[in-house]
Amino acid sequence: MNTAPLENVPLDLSIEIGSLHLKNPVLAASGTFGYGREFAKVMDLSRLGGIVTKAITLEPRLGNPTPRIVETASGMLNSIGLANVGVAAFARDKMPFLRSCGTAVIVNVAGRSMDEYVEVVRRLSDCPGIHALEINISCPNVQEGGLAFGADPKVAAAVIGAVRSVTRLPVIAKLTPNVTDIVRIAEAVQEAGADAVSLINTLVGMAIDVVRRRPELGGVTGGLSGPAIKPVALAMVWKAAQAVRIPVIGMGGIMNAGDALEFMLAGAVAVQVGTANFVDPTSTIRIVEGLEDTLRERGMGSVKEIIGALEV
Amino acid sequence: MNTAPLENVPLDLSIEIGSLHLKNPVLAASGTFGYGREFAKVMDLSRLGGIVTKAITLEPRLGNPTPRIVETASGMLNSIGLANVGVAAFARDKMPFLRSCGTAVIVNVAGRSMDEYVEVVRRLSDCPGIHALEINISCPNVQEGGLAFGADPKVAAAVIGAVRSVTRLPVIAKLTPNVTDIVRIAEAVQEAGADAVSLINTLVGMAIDVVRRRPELGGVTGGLSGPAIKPVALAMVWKAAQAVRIPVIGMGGIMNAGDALEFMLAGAVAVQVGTANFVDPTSTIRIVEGLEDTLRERGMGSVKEIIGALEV
Amino acid sequence: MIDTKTTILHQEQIAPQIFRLRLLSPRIAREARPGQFVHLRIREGTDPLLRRPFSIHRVNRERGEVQVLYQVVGQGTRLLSRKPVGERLDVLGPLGHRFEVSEEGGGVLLVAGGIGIAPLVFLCEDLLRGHAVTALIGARSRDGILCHDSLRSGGVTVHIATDDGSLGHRGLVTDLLNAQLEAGREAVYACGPVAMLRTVSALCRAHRISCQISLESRMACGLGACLGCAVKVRSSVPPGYEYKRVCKEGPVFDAEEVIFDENLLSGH
Amino acid sequence: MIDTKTTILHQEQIAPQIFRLRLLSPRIAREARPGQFVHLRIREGTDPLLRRPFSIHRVNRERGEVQVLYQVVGQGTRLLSRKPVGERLDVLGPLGHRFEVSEEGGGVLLVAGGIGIAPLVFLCEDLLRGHAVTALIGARSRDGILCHDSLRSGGVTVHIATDDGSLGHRGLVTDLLNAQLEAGREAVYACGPVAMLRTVSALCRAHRISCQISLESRMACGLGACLGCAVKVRSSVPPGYEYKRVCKEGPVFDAEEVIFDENLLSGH
Ligand SMILES: Cc1cc2nc3c(=O)[nH]c(=O)nc-3n(C[C@H](O)[C@H](O)[C@H](O)COP(=O)(O)OP(=O)(O)OC[C@H]3O[C@@H](n4cnc5c(N)ncnc54)[C@H](O)[C@@H]3O)c2cc1C
Ligand SMILES: Cc1cc2nc3c(=O)[nH]c(=O)nc-3n(C[C@H](O)[C@H](O)[C@H](O)COP(=O)(O)OP(=O)(O)OC[C@H]3O[C@@H](n4cnc5c(N)ncnc54)[C@H](O)[C@@H]3O)c2cc1C
Ligand SMILES: Cc1cc2nc3c(=O)[nH]c(=O)nc-3n(C[C@H](O)[C@H](O)[C@H](O)COP(=O)(O)O)c2cc1C
Ligand SMILES: Cc1cc2nc3c(=O)[nH]c(=O)nc-3n(C[C@H](O)[C@H](O)[C@H](O)COP(=O)(O)O)c2cc1C
Ligand code: FES
Ligand code: FES
Repeated sequence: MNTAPLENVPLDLSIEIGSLHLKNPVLAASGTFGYGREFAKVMDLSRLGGIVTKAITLEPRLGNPTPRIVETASGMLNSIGLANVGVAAFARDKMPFLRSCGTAVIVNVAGRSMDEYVEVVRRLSDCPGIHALEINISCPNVQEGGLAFGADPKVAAAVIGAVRSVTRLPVIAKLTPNVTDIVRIAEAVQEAGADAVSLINTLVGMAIDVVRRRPELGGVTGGLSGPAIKPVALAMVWKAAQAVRIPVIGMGGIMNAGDALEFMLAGAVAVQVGTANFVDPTSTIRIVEGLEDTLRERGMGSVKEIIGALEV
Repeated sequence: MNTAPLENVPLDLSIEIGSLHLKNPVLAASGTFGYGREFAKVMDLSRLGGIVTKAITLEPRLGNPTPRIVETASGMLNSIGLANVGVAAFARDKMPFLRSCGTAVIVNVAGRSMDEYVEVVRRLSDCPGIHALEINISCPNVQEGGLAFGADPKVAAAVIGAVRSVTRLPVIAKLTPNVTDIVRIAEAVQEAGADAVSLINTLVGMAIDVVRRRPELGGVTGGLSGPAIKPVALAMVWKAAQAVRIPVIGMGGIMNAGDALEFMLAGAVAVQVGTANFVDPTSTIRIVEGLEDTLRERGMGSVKEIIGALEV
Repeated sequence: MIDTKTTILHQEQIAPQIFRLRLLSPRIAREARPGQFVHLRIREGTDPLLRRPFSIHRVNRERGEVQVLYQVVGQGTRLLSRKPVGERLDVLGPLGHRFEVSEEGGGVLLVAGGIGIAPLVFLCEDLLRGHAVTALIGARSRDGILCHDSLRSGGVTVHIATDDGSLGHRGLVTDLLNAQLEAGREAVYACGPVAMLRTVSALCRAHRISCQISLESRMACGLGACLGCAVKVRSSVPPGYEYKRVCKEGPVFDAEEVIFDENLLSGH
Repeated sequence: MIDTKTTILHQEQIAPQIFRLRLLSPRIAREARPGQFVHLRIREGTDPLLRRPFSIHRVNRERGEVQVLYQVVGQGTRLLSRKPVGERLDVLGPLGHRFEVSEEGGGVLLVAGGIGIAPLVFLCEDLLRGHAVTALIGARSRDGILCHDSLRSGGVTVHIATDDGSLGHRGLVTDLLNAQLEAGREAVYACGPVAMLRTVSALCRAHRISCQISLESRMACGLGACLGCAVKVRSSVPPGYEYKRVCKEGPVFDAEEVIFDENLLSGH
């Protein structure tokens, strides 16, 4: 994946997720890319397929007690909580920059209650420059709501149905892996009107400081992300992609173009890159370039030829 | 954890799991230690708390197509299937050696049907030298049964209740992490008469060869083990230990004594060591020694002082 | 700030568990300000996965050199200490906020605990241009007292404290602080263990002397994006606190704003 | 067999991507038999997690040396190739089953594809004591033809084939096989790509000449415990096949028993 582009043949990396057109299938994952600005110094954001923002709630939230992160084998746990500036400040202070980035803006939405989800979605729908909403029914780091919404197919469908009815923006349901059967949740949100599903959010995990005999995280448990979880994510994406008609956006431990290809072969139309941004802030761009190289090397005109091309 | 024992003060590493007495809390995990013999050349098996055998079924089984393993970031996927010699050959050919090892022998039992579990348990109960049975209601690598038994609290309870009624040996229910709420399963098997629960078995995972566009494993998906899954395992052990009265045996990615201590602080009375045996075949012994060192360093007389001592 | 491949020019052990690393990076050397840090990728692969943050200890702008002074405390720093000269090292930086230095000259005080001396040496270069600098350096024993000779020869008045009395005052470095503060100072700059910083902050407040402290926190991105490095600070709006990012608003904070609670004292 | 810390005595690149590693391990050198392998831990930490298996290429019992000849194909072998002399390496071995060599002298044939030459050189030492040895060595191009000079000077008759014709016959090493087998041989020993082994096995069967092949398979334990390295072999009881462990019953198998199905051809 280190080879430079061989020649400048026209390559089609674009993909569609319902009415959402992306110039390429590589998105920065929620919570790992801030509101974009921090990364503008190290890369050209317009080369990204899109940016998914940190979760936005109705009111500002401070987030969880510290320490909030701990490294684990090939992964990390985070217990950030839903720390964010709230929907009003987001629309006022963060959207102007995001609108100017030249890439798709997908806003990740969270809430404590069904009403909160609906209200945040309503307000965001009035805000110009947003291309799609990702409904986070899967955050493991909040006491109320969060995980609970995404772990039960009926509740998941109810949230998605409710937000669906108040917005024209494409609705992406972000699913939790902490369930017995993710396919049932994916099917339920599809029926409720989701335009796409994205998976996986983090796995619930824990680490203990044996000297102090205390949890490493202020929030006790946290969400596991990074290469460690890639096999779990890939299995779920593969199962979900076979079961639903709507597009599947895959993520979990993607570090390089090879990893992204695995998810796309398994059926993901696009991928999100999370923890990798912390290891190498230009990961997303490297992955875009790596996908271009792969298409050239294999003489393929469009990235769509890869999607779901796994032979089982 | 590399320091040699400081002095030879008497240390009590023993623990009890119902009527099962273990000289120390370190067991070799099912499927990673064969039937013991392979490791006898590199260590003194009598220093182990116990050995859990590969899953035993009624008839011999060949196991899954190859390739059966693939390395992942800080972990591995296996799709061995329930390859084993069958209960008759096990009792005849493998038990004589196991009986001579000077350590507790715990036989891992699997089946395609409730009847098969019951029949295997019945036959093993007639076989001298077995200290306990671990009922594997959680193997992700078999088409029928396996995972299905462990993913539903009612089914899990039915299997455990059925085997409970045909044996006097301690019954340990081995739980799958691939569920929405492992606590409900743990509670269900406790009510059904399990003497202990052990967790976690492997997480369902997948890896793809992007050049050949094929799954890396002959069995398509497999079970993820090793350090990658430790945070997930620890969170589940901690939750289960708080919820049930029966002892919890913890495992998942334990590589050294520090890892074992994390599980014990979280409430595990004993630990199992799996994938670590492949990296260093003497891992189990190193962990026993590391626990001894820890007790000495902290001036503790018994390993029981550590169990559940996490301050949250 | 951009992502850079640097080259290891030199690495040497200068005390037990303490190493000095010299990296070639003309851009970082040029842009770096005292108090800022670099975020190092220890090695390729996924173990360890995350970068490690280190204060910029010194720079040599002419030679394009950046120095890091670090202590081996775990896997990442152990691996770093084994890197040979000539190896390339992936470095993000300079990151974070600098120590603020006032234009008016006057007497300033540095307080360092252990490896906390690292960023204060760089700060000293700035301060010595217009200020009389006194440094209080503390450590467990004489082995842990670092950089005192070079500070002295640079014109800094140095006082030393060791827990075991093997060099200077026997006791905590903060034991020396009251006398210094009573003499009057324009500003205090401190870096070291959280318990030390708490004492320094309290004494400075009592003496109404402005105090800047450099904090540590576990970091993922180092860029302000993940909110992982949060530290609790006072706020005028309910609930009376908020979080700031050590990598972005810090690592240098005004001591007044930091809330020294249990989580800060015990965690990283 | 026990777990051993060995020391790297020497490591050199002998061809593109091909390295020769010399380890100090008197015990392994003493116990090793041709066809057996060692299981190396590449580095500390969890990336890569699993050991890597390599055939024993040569031993020097007097000096207690064990040699491995390997090709860089991925992360593990790349990291191995960068290890400096003097570093300690954690090695399990010798493991697995040896090549069987008959007591009666006679003409035997070795067939090597690429890095498959590695175990056959050790075997040669045994064979040369009572047998006339011919070796067919194949590779993509002349760069990949290894050890031919030392085999020749040891008294082996060597024939070479390269895909691009840059050395010896242009074409597959198996093109040379029929002529050799028609000349009659007591036994054939082969190691190399699975497709090559399949052809060698088929031709040997056709000529009713006994053939032993060394197989590769992904391994976890290397000790026979995990059943991860299974390979499908013929069986007289239904369903007509069973699995054997490459690390225990292998890596050397009687070519007759191995089932060259799609999984073996495409996987490791
Ligand atoms: C802004 C800043 C500047 C720093 N400057 C220096 C310096 O100049 N010299 C120096 O020796 N050390 C400095 N540190 C601390 C240094 O980052 C840690 O000692 C180092 O990360 C430990 O890594 P490890 O793998 O050896 O330890 P481990 O304990 O194995 O690390 C495990 C994890 O915890 C994190 N961690 C452990 N200790 C600390 C810590 N004290 N602060 C932050 N994260 C930690 C690691 O980054 C890693 O993610 C600084 C920290 C920060 C935040
Ligand atoms: C019994 C035996 C003897 C061998 N002898 C030699 C030898 O003498 N010289 C030599 O160059 N190679 C030999 N090999 C192959 C060697 O083990 C692999 O090339 C090596 O494991 C690749 O590791 P990697 O990390 O560089 O590659 P990666 O492809 O990154 O490895 C990923 C995983 O796949 C496994 N793997 C990859 N290729 C193979 C393979 N061909 N066989 C088994 N597992 C593989 C690795 O062990 C690892 O678990 C032998 C293999 C076996 C089973
Ligand atoms: C620090 C951090 C914060 C995150 N915050 C959010 C969030 O606010 N909303 C959300 O849906 N997912 C959040 N996630 C989950 C990621 O978007 C992603 O689903 C997960 O990390 C798996 O991908 P990765 O392994 O590439 O990181 C967060 C992840 C991390 C590491
Ligand atoms: C190769 C392999 C085979 C396994 N076979 C079994 C089995 O037969 N029965 C069972 O209950 N668990 C089996 N397991 C699961 C382990 O016992 C253990 O639950 C899991 O690997 C997590 O622990 P670890 O991370 O320490 O390996 C197997 C695991 C591996 C890696
Ligand atoms: S380390 Fe990510 S915000 Fe500070
Ligand atoms: S590698 Fe484990 S049985 Fe062969």
